[in-house]
Amino acid sequence: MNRILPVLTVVAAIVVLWYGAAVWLNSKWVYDQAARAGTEVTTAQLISETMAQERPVLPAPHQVLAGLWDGVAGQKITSKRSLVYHGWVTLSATMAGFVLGTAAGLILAIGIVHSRAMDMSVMPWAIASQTIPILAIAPMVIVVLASLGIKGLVPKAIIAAYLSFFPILVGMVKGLRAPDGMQLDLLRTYNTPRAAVLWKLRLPSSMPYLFASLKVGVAAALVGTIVAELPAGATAGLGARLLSGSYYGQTIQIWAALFAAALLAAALVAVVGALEAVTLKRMGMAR
Amino acid sequence: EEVKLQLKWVTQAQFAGYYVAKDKGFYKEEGLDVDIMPGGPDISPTQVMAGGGADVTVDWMPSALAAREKGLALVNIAQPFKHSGMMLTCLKETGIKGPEDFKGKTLGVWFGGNEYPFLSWMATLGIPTDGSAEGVKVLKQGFNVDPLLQKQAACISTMTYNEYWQVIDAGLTPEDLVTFKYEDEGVATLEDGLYVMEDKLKDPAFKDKMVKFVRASMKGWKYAEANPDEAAEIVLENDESGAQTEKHQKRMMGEIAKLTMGSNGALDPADYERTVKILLAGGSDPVISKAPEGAYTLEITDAALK
Amino acid sequence: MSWQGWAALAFWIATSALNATIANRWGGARWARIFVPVLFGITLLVLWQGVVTGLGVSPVILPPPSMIAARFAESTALLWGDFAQTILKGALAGYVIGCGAAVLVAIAVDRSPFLQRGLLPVGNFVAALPIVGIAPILVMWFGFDWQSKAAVVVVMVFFPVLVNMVAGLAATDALQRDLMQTYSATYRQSLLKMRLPAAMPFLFNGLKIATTLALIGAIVAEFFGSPTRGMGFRISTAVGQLDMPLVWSEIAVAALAGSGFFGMMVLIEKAVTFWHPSQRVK
Amino acid sequence: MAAIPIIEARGVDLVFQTNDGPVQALRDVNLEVAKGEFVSFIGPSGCGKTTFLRCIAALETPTGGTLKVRGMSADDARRERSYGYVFQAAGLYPWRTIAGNIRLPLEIMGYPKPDQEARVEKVLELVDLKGFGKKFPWQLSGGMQQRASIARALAFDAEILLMDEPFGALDEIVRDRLNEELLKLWSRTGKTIGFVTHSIPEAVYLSTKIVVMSPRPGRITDVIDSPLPRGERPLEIRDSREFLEIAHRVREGLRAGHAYEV
Amino acid sequence: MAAIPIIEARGVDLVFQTNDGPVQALRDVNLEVAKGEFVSFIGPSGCGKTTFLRCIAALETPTGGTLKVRGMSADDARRERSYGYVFQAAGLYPWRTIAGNIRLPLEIMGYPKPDQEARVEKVLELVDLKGFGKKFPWQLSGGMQQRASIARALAFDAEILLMDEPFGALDEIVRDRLNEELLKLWSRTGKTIGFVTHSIPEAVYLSTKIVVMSPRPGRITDVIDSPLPRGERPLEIRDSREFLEIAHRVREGLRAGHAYEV
Ligand SMILES: Nc1ncnc2c1ncn2[C@@H]1O[C@H](COP(=O)(O)OP(=O)(O)OP(=O)(O)O)[C@@H](O)[C@H]1O
Ligand SMILES: Nc1ncnc2c1ncn2[C@@H]1O[C@H](COP(=O)(O)OP(=O)(O)OP(=O)(O)O)[C@@H](O)[C@H]1O
Ligand SMILES: Cc1ncc(C[n+]2csc(CCO)c2C)c(N)n1
Ligand SMILES: [Mg+2]
Ligand SMILES: [Mg+2]
Repeated sequence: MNRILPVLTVVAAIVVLWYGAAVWLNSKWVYDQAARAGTEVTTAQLISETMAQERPVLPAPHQVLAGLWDGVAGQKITSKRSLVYHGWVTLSATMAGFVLGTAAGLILAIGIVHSRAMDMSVMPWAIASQTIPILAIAPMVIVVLASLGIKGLVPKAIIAAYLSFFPILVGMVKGLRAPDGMQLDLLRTYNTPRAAVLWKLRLPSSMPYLFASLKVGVAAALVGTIVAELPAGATAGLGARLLSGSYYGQTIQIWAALFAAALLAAALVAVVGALEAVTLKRMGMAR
Repeated sequence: EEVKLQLKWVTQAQFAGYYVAKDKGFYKEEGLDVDIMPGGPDISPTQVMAGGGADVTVDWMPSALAAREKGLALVNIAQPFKHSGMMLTCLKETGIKGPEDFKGKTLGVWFGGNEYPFLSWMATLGIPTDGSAEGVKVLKQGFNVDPLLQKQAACISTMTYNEYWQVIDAGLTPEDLVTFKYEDEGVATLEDGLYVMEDKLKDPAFKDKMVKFVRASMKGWKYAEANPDEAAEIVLENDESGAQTEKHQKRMMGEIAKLTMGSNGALDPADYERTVKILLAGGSDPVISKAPEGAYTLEITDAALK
Repeated sequence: MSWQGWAALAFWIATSALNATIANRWGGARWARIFVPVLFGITLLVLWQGVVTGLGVSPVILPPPSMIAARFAESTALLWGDFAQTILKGALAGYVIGCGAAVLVAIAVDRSPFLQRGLLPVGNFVAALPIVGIAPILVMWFGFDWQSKAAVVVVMVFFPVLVNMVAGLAATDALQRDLMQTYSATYRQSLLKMRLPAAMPFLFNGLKIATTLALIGAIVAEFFGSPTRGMGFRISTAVGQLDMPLVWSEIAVAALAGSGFFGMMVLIEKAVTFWHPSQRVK
Repeated sequence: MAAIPIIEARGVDLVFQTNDGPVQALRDVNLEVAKGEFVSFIGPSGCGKTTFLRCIAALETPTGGTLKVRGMSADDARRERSYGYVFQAAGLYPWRTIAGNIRLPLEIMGYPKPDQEARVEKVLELVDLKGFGKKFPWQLSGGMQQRASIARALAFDAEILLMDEPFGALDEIVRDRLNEELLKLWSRTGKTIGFVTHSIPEAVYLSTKIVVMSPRPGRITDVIDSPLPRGERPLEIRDSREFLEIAHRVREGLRAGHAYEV
Repeated sequence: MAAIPIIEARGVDLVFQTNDGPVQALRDVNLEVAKGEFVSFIGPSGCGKTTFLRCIAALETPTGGTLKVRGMSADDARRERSYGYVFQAAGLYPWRTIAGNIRLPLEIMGYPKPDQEARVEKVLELVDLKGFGKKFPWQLSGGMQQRASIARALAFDAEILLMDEPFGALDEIVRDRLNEELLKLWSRTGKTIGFVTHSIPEAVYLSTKIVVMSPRPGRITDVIDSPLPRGERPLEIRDSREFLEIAHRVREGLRAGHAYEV
């Protein structure tokens, strides 16, 4: 209860604001239509019409919910109109990409912390790599991989990994360098091999950084997957759903897909958060 | 035998002929196994061809000729679309009555290889597109028709078979709108044709495969023209995103049929010459700088239609 | 693969070895800090050039760096105009607003346990809305010009900065907090004098990640509608025109701008968090 | 000594819940401290001295009994900024210089700027750290850090000064000097001081009251009111008979506390 | 005492570069320590004791002079795992339990599992922390943490034991006990011990050699070879004339070091 109440309050506040915004943003269209038809609108008319448009500027919350509900529960989950189906397609690529990206980020961070040469040469280019607009090269990646016969989940996972490795890399380079002088000195007196320093000191003390990065990384992986789904020929996945919704101006469908994606992201972040709580507790660091 | 076909856009009735041919087994009858790859806003069919990702692609001629000039030797092997479906749709309330009223207005245009017809038209009209006072302000139009509905643009690009109806579905009536069809303005360029790489055509086996492919595809197109509702349903079944609606696709199929009507698949050299002329007319910055050579072949259709 | 390819590979091996030696022997020196990454970059470019020409890759797929450089040189005015539109207007404005908002929200969240429990999950949720989904919506709301790009950037940078800042504000140790307790410091005081300084290493994590996100966001948003200038606009139209050297020139501008932006944050971070062990250890 | 008690503990209990079962840190602690007293706490390691000091400063809440400070709850007293606290570990903020660390409470309590500078200078001198104001904590030796943390607590005027082994890392000579300074400060200001130490002579030399504690669960085994004169106490007093007697009594108390362990 | 020197410092200099200009922490330090000696370092706070100990353990590199340990460079000696080091602050890893912290060096040095457990148990008992193995560091009092860090250094067999004020936070009685235990361990194992302390009696009681240092720049002002018997020393020895004489000499040396300051 203690946890639900604040969330409910905030959600309620947002819903109220949202309805207000929906009336405000959608009213222009209602007035325009009335002007074209040469009629007047009353306030009651205005409100009821702004909430029931087929292509609203901002759909009302209940319209989005209805769209979500229809997509989730109104279809067989194997149907191409089911958000569960599209969500699953996206989720599987996201997870694959996240695992790949996390591994890459971790390995690079470990390398950078241990090798001066890597620190000096890789880091600037890792940064540069992230400034390449992904949407610009995603189609090329997809095209090149497709011509090599690689299709489906793998190209999407690669693009997801490309976006998610960077937050992990930046966070972990910091985290792995977080131990203070005395903690490092202690291990020096034992002449500890680097692997053991990593394992027994650097990794444990990087945990708060790791989890903050993982949360960002998993969200980034999802964005990557969705981006990759756009040029993947608008087939399946929440990204394809968003795109086709946009293409046909079906605002409600866009918002429903958007919410499905956000729910997915929130769930993934929550999973990482739960992992964090468990780990920190076991490490006696929970507060 | 396998054929990979790259579409120009997402799965929709615009490509009904190919889906029908696949679904009705016309390809199989020819011994072909066709893989139809949908496109999207970020897929450039020319690039897919350059990367060797497909054997044959559906593209518009302006973009194909421009690519050819850039060194990507695409060749038109068939032209199922006789007419152009492109138009500019304007809000009547902006006061636009004819092309002379465009000055100072904001116009929405598709880019990514689809801007050439528009640029050629403006060049013929002598209207600069740099946003200067006596010219028009050009916006890169996104996926949909919102800029018109939000009045962010006075006119937007639409296709007779697609975006125009989205404007209507949104609640505007034809009376609220003024439309300029490229055909009517005399600047129609050839749309959805089939293109392959020039060097591949030297291979007789490939040529033979394309003959079969074009024959089966045209059979599909003619079937779709005759049975528009069934064709629309076949398209719906093949739409993996599950986003298309039956109403919209059936209507689109009806409009598409008007554009394919009158084509047996063979390119009419007169249409080709007209397109080239329009593209060359682009004032200071024409789409292509000289008339291309070998940009089409009638061999395939000749063999296919025997 | 032809001789160019093998030559490039050989060059790669040689320079990697050279880099490793320099880094290990003169790693601390100023010239080495510049020389090593530059040499590494040159190596990558040579490798690229060699492989592309060696394997005969079509320039329509991947042009060689030499071709990109030539195109870059002849279109500097165009590139500058796009840079100003996308980065100076869209990305920068969005970055400042987005990061500022995230810091403020993080503080609000830290201040009130109620908000912490209410706003954080909802905030996570809102911020997790994928940009490709919101970009069209924001373009619809904020128009075609840079304002909508800035809005996309705001949404993009918000989450990483928020998460890091919240973690940072919680990063004080018990003794540090007890000290403030004994002074009966007001919330404001302990925020200003303890939580904020302690949060800085985390905050800069977020700010650094956000620099590259801001660029991506501003560029990507232009794919969904824009005036006829800007880096994203140029990239998408140039792809359609198969002008790949121009595409890569724009990408090079993005990479340069991004690295410069990131580097600036690193410098500021060094100045602000000099006391943190990660900055102190040589 | 029969003045109003400034600290008044009645049956204070404190139990920590740990992963490993509860730990009773304090049991039935009763103590009255009058305003202006100098109370030393002495007892074996882990007996609850720090915990009790933390309870007084409202950093820990007793799980049983009542604790009043200046006639109000410990937490209210904390809100009124009654405490200067020297922690067992230095706990300097790494992002502030030494002078900055000492200035911290002054900034928080809103001392005027020029006064701040003067006070920082004064206490830096008091603890022999003149010239180190611009250094950062990690550039100082352990003892210097501890002195900086003492300076920090002395820089402002708290009515009650709680010091947890402040001189543990200092050599005899500095320690003697700081002991004298502390006594001077105490008799000049009339503060009430709670002082944890492991040194019996230090406890006896400084205090008006010595509290001997015994471990697990921490309780008070002896409270000794010192007959030594208040105010100035020459260092030589440590050779007096009274002094040695009290020291003996404290040592016996301590030993008893250890008895069952060793 | 004329044995091969195990630690040999010749003209060791160390200058720290700070934001605030250079700090000369050590100047021209010369010292020879024979194998099996117990050397105490004593000197005012900030005089460079910690710094010198860190140089011996190759945690700091002298900016001048030469330093040899076991006939090789300090760093080579470190590579051969010659050192057990007790830091001035406990420095326990917060994510490991007390037992886990003590087990850390054993894991790193690859002691067999059952041996690890046995050693952890043994040293926990030695420092009176039996039953606290499963607690986390922050659940322990300051003195208990310090004892845990001593236990950590005693758990494995290093030839040279360097201890930086290990008993600073302990009460007299525990301290006496640990002093005795340390002496026993030392005479049983023949380790060489370097020991920083602020307590003159402790230094005299434990050492075969007492090094008195004076501050800024840190140098050695006196090296006293103790005439007290090696091996077992009863606590009562502290009342002997010899003991008091050495203690006096140390005190004088210390006072001299302070002179120019106070
Ligand atoms: N990392 C550092 N950077 C700059 N100066 C330092 C650093 N470490 C120590 N110093 C300086 O070196 C001098 C000696 O310090 P050291 O820690 O060796 O003293 P110490 O004898 O151990 O004192 P204490 O008994 O207080 O622990 C001090 O003046 C200190 O300020
Ligand atoms: N946060 C905590 N959680 C659990 N147990 C605790 C906690 N803090 C202290 N303890 C336990 O309470 C007891 C008393 O601790 P305290 O720190 O008060 O001892 P102390 O008398 O100050 O000892 P020292 O002289 O060693 O500093 C110890 O047994 C300790 O293990
Ligand atoms: C962003 C965007 N770019 C181009 C087109 C143009 N386009 C490609 S295929 C096709 C056929 C009509 O549906 C059209 C018009 C678009 N619609 N959206
Ligand atoms: Mg304590
Ligand atoms: Mg020291």
